[in-house]
Amino acid sequence: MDAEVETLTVDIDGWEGPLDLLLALARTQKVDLRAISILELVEQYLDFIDHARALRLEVAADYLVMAAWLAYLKSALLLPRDPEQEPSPEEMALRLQLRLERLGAMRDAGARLLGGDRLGRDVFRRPAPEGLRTVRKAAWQADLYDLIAAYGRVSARTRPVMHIVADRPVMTLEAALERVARLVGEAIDWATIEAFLPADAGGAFRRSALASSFLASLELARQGRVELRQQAPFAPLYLRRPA
Amino acid sequence: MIDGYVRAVEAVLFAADEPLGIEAIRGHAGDGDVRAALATLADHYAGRGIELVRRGDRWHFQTAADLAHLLRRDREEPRKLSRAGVETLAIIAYHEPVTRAEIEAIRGVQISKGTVDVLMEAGWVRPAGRREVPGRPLTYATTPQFLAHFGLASRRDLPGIDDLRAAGLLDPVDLAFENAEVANPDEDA
Amino acid sequence: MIDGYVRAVEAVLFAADEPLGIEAIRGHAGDGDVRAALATLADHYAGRGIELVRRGDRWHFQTAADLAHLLRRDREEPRKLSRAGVETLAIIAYHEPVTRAEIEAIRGVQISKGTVDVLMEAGWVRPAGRREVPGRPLTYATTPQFLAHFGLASRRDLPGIDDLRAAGLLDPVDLAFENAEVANPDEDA
Repeated sequence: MDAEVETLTVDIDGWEGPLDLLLALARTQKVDLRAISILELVEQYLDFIDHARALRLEVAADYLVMAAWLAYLKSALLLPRDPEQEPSPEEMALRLQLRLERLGAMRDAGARLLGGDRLGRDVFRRPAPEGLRTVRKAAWQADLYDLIAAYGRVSARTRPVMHIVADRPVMTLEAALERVARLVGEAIDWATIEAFLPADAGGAFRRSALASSFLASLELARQGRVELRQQAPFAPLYLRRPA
Repeated sequence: MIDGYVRAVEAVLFAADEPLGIEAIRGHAGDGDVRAALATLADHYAGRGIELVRRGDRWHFQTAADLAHLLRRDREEPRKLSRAGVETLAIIAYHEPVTRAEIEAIRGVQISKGTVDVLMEAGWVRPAGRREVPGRPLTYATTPQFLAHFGLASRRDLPGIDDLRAAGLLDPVDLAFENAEVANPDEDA
Repeated sequence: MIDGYVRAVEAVLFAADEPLGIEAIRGHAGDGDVRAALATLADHYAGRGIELVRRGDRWHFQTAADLAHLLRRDREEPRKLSRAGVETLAIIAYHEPVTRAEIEAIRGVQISKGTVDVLMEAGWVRPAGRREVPGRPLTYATTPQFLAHFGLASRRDLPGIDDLRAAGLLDPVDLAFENAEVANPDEDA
């Protein structure tokens, strides 16, 4: 047993962490991990670390943390039981044993996996198969409506187009200017802009007259020939001759 | 039961990355009657999906020649023709035979080479000789597949300009807007 | 005489450069009973130098495993995995889907970033979604290529997985610990 520990000492850098080292030490006990002596394992580990440090080998911190924890576990296992202690030393020992079992199981599984019939090592596929190809071909879609609508669009875009403006009843700006200037001269007090529209105006002509009269009012106000007043946005607009 | 040496030769040929000669096969499969094994295999595979074939004095497995078409599959994927594609096709259909420059003049926009290529790939457009003018530009026309695809007996079935106008397909945008207003005179009443 | 469809499936699998699933086979061989054809072929090739094998839900031809000694010479070893790599791969395969923290809990040591990267680069391991716990850690699982490479018909064929599961060795320590306590209530009496 000592001789085996000795050979392990040489390889301090070869371990993948304290659990890995513990598993290797546990395996030197040559028993099923379920029957492992945790106390003996703790001794092995502490001896190993002491030995490594005696040889002035660098020992990483996590190995030392494990050593401290194992030393604590050892004393807890050996000293008279403190019933208040949670978790109990036996539970800690069992947890350690379960973790070793799991790591051991995965290590064995990995070895068996690698030892199987691996493609490219034990079994081979054809090195240069013909290969399968799927050639994607576009099936272009368009229907007759798309076609004639497109032609209509092109024609509309490029053919000369005659614009016909429908004859609509309008009051021109010139007429409105003349009318508002004349009427405001007759008025004495503030009057709403509607009062300046022809009494018989209706529909589209009334809207046109209102728009033109509004523009005319602005122009006359700019010339100082009329005063405007409005209390709030969209409130009635009043006009009068300047005082 | 297959002979042990035959199956060794079978595996060696399958795993080889090039046709193998008799000696190369023996080098892997070990001593044995390679020729007899090859004859047995050739016989066994005759008529299967895989064949053992001889190329000069080398042997290899290959897919049965008559099944080569299985290895390359064409798959059609529906794709919508682009706006430029439809317009170009429409111009060709209405004006054929027509040159690229004429198509561009009618469309008022340049067309990329890919646009006509797509129409030819679809089988709707074909080159239709050269126009006898300087530069002898290629002209394009539609194909019988074009008529079949669009359900036309002949190009004369395409609606004329008057039909298009009657269908409202020629209306410029601003005129269409004006009509919409007239149609709803009380909209803001 | 070999059935025409079986022959087509045989040719398609022979020509394929990767294991094929049922749909991919049908995509090339055409409509037919792919499963029946596969069963016929697997039966036909059993014991020959070439075998038809199932890996996950894909199929491919490969040389018979017992002929490895004839074919192995002059070939490069597949990539050599580090011990950390082998253990990590085993843990992922036997526990998938599994988080990095769970892998580290079993190995008792942190895994370097490179370890999982190497397994992913080899195509054996893939990210398999996040675990819905605080931090939403990424989980890892094996790929179809993993099964193909290691010669497994499915994850159920992982060596010893049934025994490991029955022994509770695939359960986390905490769970196993509770079970152990229940099983041995008088252990520390």
